[in-house]
Amino acid sequence: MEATLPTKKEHPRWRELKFTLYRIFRNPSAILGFSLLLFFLGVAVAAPHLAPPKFEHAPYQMPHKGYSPTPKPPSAANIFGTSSGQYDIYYGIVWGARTAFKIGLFVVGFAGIIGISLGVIAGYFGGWFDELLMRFVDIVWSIPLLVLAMTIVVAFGRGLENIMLALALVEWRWYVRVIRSEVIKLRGQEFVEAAKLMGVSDIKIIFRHILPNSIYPVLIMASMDMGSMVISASFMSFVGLGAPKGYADWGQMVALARNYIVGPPDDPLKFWYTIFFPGISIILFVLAWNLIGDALRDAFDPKLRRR
Amino acid sequence: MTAYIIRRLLFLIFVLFGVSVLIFGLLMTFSPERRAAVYVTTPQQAKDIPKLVKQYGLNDPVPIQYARWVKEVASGNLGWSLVAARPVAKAFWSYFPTTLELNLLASPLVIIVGIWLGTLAGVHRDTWIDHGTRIGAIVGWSLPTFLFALVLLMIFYGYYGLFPPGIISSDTSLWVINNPDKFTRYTGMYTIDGILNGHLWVTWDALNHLVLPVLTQVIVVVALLMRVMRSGMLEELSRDYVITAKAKGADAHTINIKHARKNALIPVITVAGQLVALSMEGSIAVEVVFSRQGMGWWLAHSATQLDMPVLMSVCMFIGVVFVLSNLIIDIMYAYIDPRIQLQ
Amino acid sequence: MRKLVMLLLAFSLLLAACGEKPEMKKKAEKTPATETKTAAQVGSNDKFILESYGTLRTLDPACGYDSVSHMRIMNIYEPLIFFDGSATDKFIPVLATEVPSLENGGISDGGKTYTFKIRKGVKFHKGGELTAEDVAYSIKRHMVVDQEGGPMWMMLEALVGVPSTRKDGKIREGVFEKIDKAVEVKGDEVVMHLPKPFPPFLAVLAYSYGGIIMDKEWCVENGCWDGTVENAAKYNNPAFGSEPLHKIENGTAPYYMLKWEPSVEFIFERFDDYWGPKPAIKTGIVRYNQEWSSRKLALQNGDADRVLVDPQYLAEVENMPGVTIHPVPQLSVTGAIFCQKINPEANPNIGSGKLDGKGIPVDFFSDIHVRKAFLHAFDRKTYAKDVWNDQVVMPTSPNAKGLPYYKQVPVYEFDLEKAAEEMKQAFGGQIWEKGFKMVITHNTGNDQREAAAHMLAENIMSLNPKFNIEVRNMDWKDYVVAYRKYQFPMFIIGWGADFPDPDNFMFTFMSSDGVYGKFSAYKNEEVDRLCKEGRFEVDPAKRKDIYERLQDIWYEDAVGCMVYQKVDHFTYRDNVKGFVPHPMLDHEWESLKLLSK
Amino acid sequence: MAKLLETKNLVTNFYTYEGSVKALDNVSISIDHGETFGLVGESGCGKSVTVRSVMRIIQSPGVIEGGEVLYCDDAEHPEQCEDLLIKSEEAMRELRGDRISMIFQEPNAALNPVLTIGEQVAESYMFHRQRSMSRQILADVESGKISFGIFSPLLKWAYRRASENPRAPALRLMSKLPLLKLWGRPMRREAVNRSVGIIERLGISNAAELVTRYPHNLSGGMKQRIVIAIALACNPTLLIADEATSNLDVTIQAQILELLQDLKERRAISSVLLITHDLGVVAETCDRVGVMYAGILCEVADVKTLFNNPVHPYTRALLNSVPRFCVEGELATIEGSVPNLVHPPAGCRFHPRCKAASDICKQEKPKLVDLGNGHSVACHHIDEKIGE
Repeated sequence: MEATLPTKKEHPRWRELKFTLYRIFRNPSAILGFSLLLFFLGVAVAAPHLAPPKFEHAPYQMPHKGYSPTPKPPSAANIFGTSSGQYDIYYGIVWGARTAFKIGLFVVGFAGIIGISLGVIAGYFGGWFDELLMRFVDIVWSIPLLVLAMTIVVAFGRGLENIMLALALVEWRWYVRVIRSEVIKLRGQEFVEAAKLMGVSDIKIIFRHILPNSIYPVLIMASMDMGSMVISASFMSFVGLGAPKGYADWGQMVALARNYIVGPPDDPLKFWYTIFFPGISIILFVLAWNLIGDALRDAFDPKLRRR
Repeated sequence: MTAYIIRRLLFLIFVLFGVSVLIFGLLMTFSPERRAAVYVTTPQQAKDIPKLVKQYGLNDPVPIQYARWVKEVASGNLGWSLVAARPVAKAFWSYFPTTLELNLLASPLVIIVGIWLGTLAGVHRDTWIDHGTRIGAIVGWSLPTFLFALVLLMIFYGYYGLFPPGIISSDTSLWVINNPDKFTRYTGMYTIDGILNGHLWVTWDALNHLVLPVLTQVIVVVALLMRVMRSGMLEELSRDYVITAKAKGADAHTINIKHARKNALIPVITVAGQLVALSMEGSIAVEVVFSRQGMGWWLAHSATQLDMPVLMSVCMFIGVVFVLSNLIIDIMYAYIDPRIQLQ
Repeated sequence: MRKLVMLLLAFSLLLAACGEKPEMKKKAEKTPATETKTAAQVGSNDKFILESYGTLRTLDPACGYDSVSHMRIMNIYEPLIFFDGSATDKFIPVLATEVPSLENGGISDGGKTYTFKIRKGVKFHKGGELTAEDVAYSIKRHMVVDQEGGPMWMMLEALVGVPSTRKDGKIREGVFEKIDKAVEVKGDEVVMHLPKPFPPFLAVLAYSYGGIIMDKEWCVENGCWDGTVENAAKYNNPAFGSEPLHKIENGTAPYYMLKWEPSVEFIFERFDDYWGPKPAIKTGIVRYNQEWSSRKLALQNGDADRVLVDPQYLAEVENMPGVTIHPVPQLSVTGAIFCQKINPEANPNIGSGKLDGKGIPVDFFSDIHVRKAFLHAFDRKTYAKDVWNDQVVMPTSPNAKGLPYYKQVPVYEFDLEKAAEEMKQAFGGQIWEKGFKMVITHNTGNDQREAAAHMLAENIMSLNPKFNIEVRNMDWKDYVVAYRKYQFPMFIIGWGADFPDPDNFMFTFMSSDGVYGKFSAYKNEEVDRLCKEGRFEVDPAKRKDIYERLQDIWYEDAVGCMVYQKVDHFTYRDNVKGFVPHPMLDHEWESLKLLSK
Repeated sequence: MAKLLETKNLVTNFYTYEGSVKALDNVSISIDHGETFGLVGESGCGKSVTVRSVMRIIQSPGVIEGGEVLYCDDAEHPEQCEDLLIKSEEAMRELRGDRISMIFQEPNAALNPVLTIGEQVAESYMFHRQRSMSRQILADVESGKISFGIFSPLLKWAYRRASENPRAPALRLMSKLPLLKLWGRPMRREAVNRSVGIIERLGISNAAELVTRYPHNLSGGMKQRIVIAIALACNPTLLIADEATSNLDVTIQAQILELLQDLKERRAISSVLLITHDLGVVAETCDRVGVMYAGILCEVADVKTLFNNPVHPYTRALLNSVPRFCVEGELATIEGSVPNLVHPPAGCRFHPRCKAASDICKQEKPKLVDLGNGHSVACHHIDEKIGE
């Protein structure tokens, strides 16, 4: 008890962080989320050792023996079985973990950086830039994420890279809105006004006062997005805009397995492995991020935290 | 109030203009030949591509093409839909009722279930009800819609032969066509038309096809509502007026329902726009999996055929629906929260 | 609520896993609809349901140029003659009373005049009786319309001698007069004059691509060409979708269109005033269903009498009880064609564009050793076995099996050592030394072409670690544009017969004027000459020599790698009888009047 | 005088992340019938927690750990006291707002923003006065003042039942059924009428119009009156005013205090428990005063004794920190700050700030010692102080 007690020497922000971490890890769902995440992270990092690629220059290309469209059940050679086209599902799952992180990190990173920088500038300085940006956001806002992203993918061409790009090009609007409203709330507060009166430069105010206090909702959103973007990408694959067959992407693997969801009449679950392994990977991956996001929300929400 | 609505409608025009420019810009990333190829379906036809470019003026400067497009749209010609094999405007009227039907059935369920479960979880904070609903919401949130829909289809239709996909059984559909005097398609929605025409078995048949789509749609959308409702309830239950009510001698039911829930509904309304967007997105997957020919289905298939005119029109249409629904949400907001005045 | 759902899910999964599959009843028997309905439910023995995913483009016989439109049009309208059973060169009369031939004098003037006797007592769906005038009008009207991207080039080529009514976007001088004069009414007969003999003419007429007969008055009433030469230009090349007969019909066939809800369903209903025998099926429904799982379930549950099965799913229905499968080899071949002069401009497919190991030179495939190496790397046996389950014809040249003058030419057998040998000789050994990098692109969604691309790429890469081939995919519409810009080092593409004649294939694939010949930049004077001669040669013996020589050249020059000749599998419920296979009619095809249950 | 309310060794803790906050440590106070009792202390010393514990409206994570809250409604029979802490929640509900009611310090937060004033005030009647309202409606119907037309028999029957037992199962069922649930309408109307009455009694002229408004339309003083109206609606025996006037202008403050005094004189309420940190208010209105510090009760005395002869060092310090007109010189402050109640100081909780603290203060908790005349003090050094 004594150890967790805040003492006066600690920096308040550090103390705050400790408290937050305590809150997060008091939550069993967060622990579950982080362990799942660590697992996937481990798989992604160790991918070249877990499943050595056949061609060095194309590691995401799943190896296959033969071309038969009928999936084969798990065996010693293919422990998760093979999908249509005889692609090794195990290989796809392992390298797909990298793809999933790639999708999440790229989309969230890109959207986050654009959204945060534009949102902070617009919210802090206001004026014509704010007006212009927000009208543009209004326009983009009037089309749901998937619809707009689909349109962009269609325009740029199919493929995972374009899906990622499209999602990022749509998702930034969230970050702008959230951070801008936080910044506007903070802008009017005494400590910012005081800093301004003391002649602190705008940049310094933004980095010292505004960002640290407005970043939490963004963090929560980012962690949720890490998962939901993988779902969105898999949805695009499902619609038929995704990576080519044989690319190690869970979403595409599920989407392509949909034709094998029902087996022959005498054995309806014959091809269970084609949908089960990639499906469960997506669900667990997204679940991990959502559990973390949920725990973060509980921990950061100023209205709920002190109780 | 009127002034507010008029302003919002003006805003709608602005948004439509913006969306059209945006989408048109995207369309122009295609080469003229590529856009002409939209009219081509067999290898044999490919040789006519350069002629098609000329015929449809696809090589003209972009502003001219845009102006031409606006002129066409103003005269009601939204382009040609390959998937629907008819003009976009006409196709719209045959697809829209299907989506509307789905959401007309799903939305009340979403609202009732979401608010009910969210309230329940908020009231019984940290009990098994709360944990159960929360975990349920997170898991529901983590499920790809199409996967869930496919599994439902596999189980119910694949194994039990229940709840077939599609909009209506072919027998019923055939009967409807053969008896135009007995069955008028007033709304284009079989459930409602069945009631209007007094043929309840048509409604029953249509509902039979709607069970799984509605179930999927509800589960996809309800998670968000539930979560917002729960945190709203938690927040409201910690407010002073709750203690006031308690000190008045109010029972738990009155406090939860009359006092806290009404206040907790306010943040729910702020995410209502998001719910509408979610429903639209959900409709895409649901309609594709259950082969219901609605807006979402149309959109998805147009996307795979890279049919830009349709994507453009659908985006514009969705923009209209979205802005209008936000307007309605704002009005509802003002109704629920007396502190808000629309100006 | 959620708990309940989860519980239900878990429960049903459990049940399913235990294999306690409840008895599956036909849905039609369960709906309360059956109790109430009487009109449509006279027993479903006269109803036929087909589930497929082809999109119907148009019902206008002058504009439809795809197999889906063809199927709908051919069940509603009738041509003068039609193929006799499965034959491609024998015909039966339909709206004509006999098939013109040299023997009966129907073909005269050295193959330049065709005379058709028109059947009497034929009624159109919307009233009116067939006359010779209707026939002549119909043939001319289709040519007058000649929509861009439409099928009318065949009829124009045969009857007018030019492939289009337009040149450079403008109408050809006097073309409508020529059209008008080409078809003539003589009492009960219609006479067609050809500028040159056109051997496949009867086959063209038997198809819906120009041979469909309509009611003149009805057409004019509905905004079609009024029959005058002066006004013809107004009706030429209508914009996409604004063709007047786009969604209405008035044919003579035993079925009329009851309903067309695009991408939902198309319903045929029996026409009671049909001139011929009354068909067994009263109602034919084509339901649109893109999800294979769902189509399969429909077939399995008996909710559909026939579903469209893509080759990769064939294994799943092969052992399904109550299902009959008819394999039908098609006059349709797919090949990987080498482009001998690639367009280097902003081309991502050839790397650096130089012979430096980081790309390929633009004339990479002009070296026959490279072409032969690729041909040696294609494992035809494995391909047929794995991809097609051996349910395929492996063609040796573009002249598909089943076409006249078919000849089995030798092939470059699968041998990686020989392939390596060839590669070592290519470009004076430089290729082998420096290696190369390129992209093979196939069109999205075609699993068979995708497999071929991967097979070629992986086998070539296994020759030498310096060889690097990436496989990409591209949407069909982009693909069409890109190969026409000489962007692909190699394109994998198919060709289906417009008419059953080697000309349609050998010209397309090999002539420098043919679609694929042109865009592969392959030029061989002898080939061009032979192609031209073969088209108009009337003497079968001479034609045989010409086309056999062409097939030999295909092997000698290693022009391209033939991948497969399509075999479509028509998959019916057992109780459906009467299907007649035809190599010109692919799996979108169905002739309702022949079926019974 | 007879006791109305007595707390005995009340202990309330809050369980938070940093540990359990010992908010109340054996607090014992008593209030007589007809008395105005003041509870003073710095903010955070446990005044509000005390009264909320009394009413059992402590919110989580707060828990009442022990002690007794004796409530003696009948002044004639002081032996018939009941312990509120062991009563059922339902019985407590009956009591709250009816016998004991409370005025809250923050009128902005205390009113529900989405309900009209009328609805909020009327709730008190709906909870506690259904019988009498039913009787009145029946009487009005009999005398012909109101009429229900053809529904008269049904409604009359309903109100007759309601006047006997407003929670009768039949009525509860009726309230759940569509259309039939409208039977409660006249009652609600009556409740709103009564609300108008009580608001008018508080000296607001346009009460009839006011009840249709929402809280955000009202000024702070007005809202505070509404909060008071809610508390007074059922003429409670004990009115707890939790910093009822702290956030208001001085003039409005005076008005409201006058109002309370007036109500007491008119016997609308019997006793008042006034919580405040304003000693001036205490001096003016209270009969007896309790001083709290960090969750303990330091000193209780009648108002004169406390002001003239404070014994506890904290009380003295508190009194010294109040500006007075007649005394010149600097204001005295209390050194140090309020202790962290997760780890309250051992012994006397005031000892770290007490100038007179000795070793015993650091080790042993002082007990509340009665000095006579109802003056009790919790300090180890009483003897030294009394003389001063």
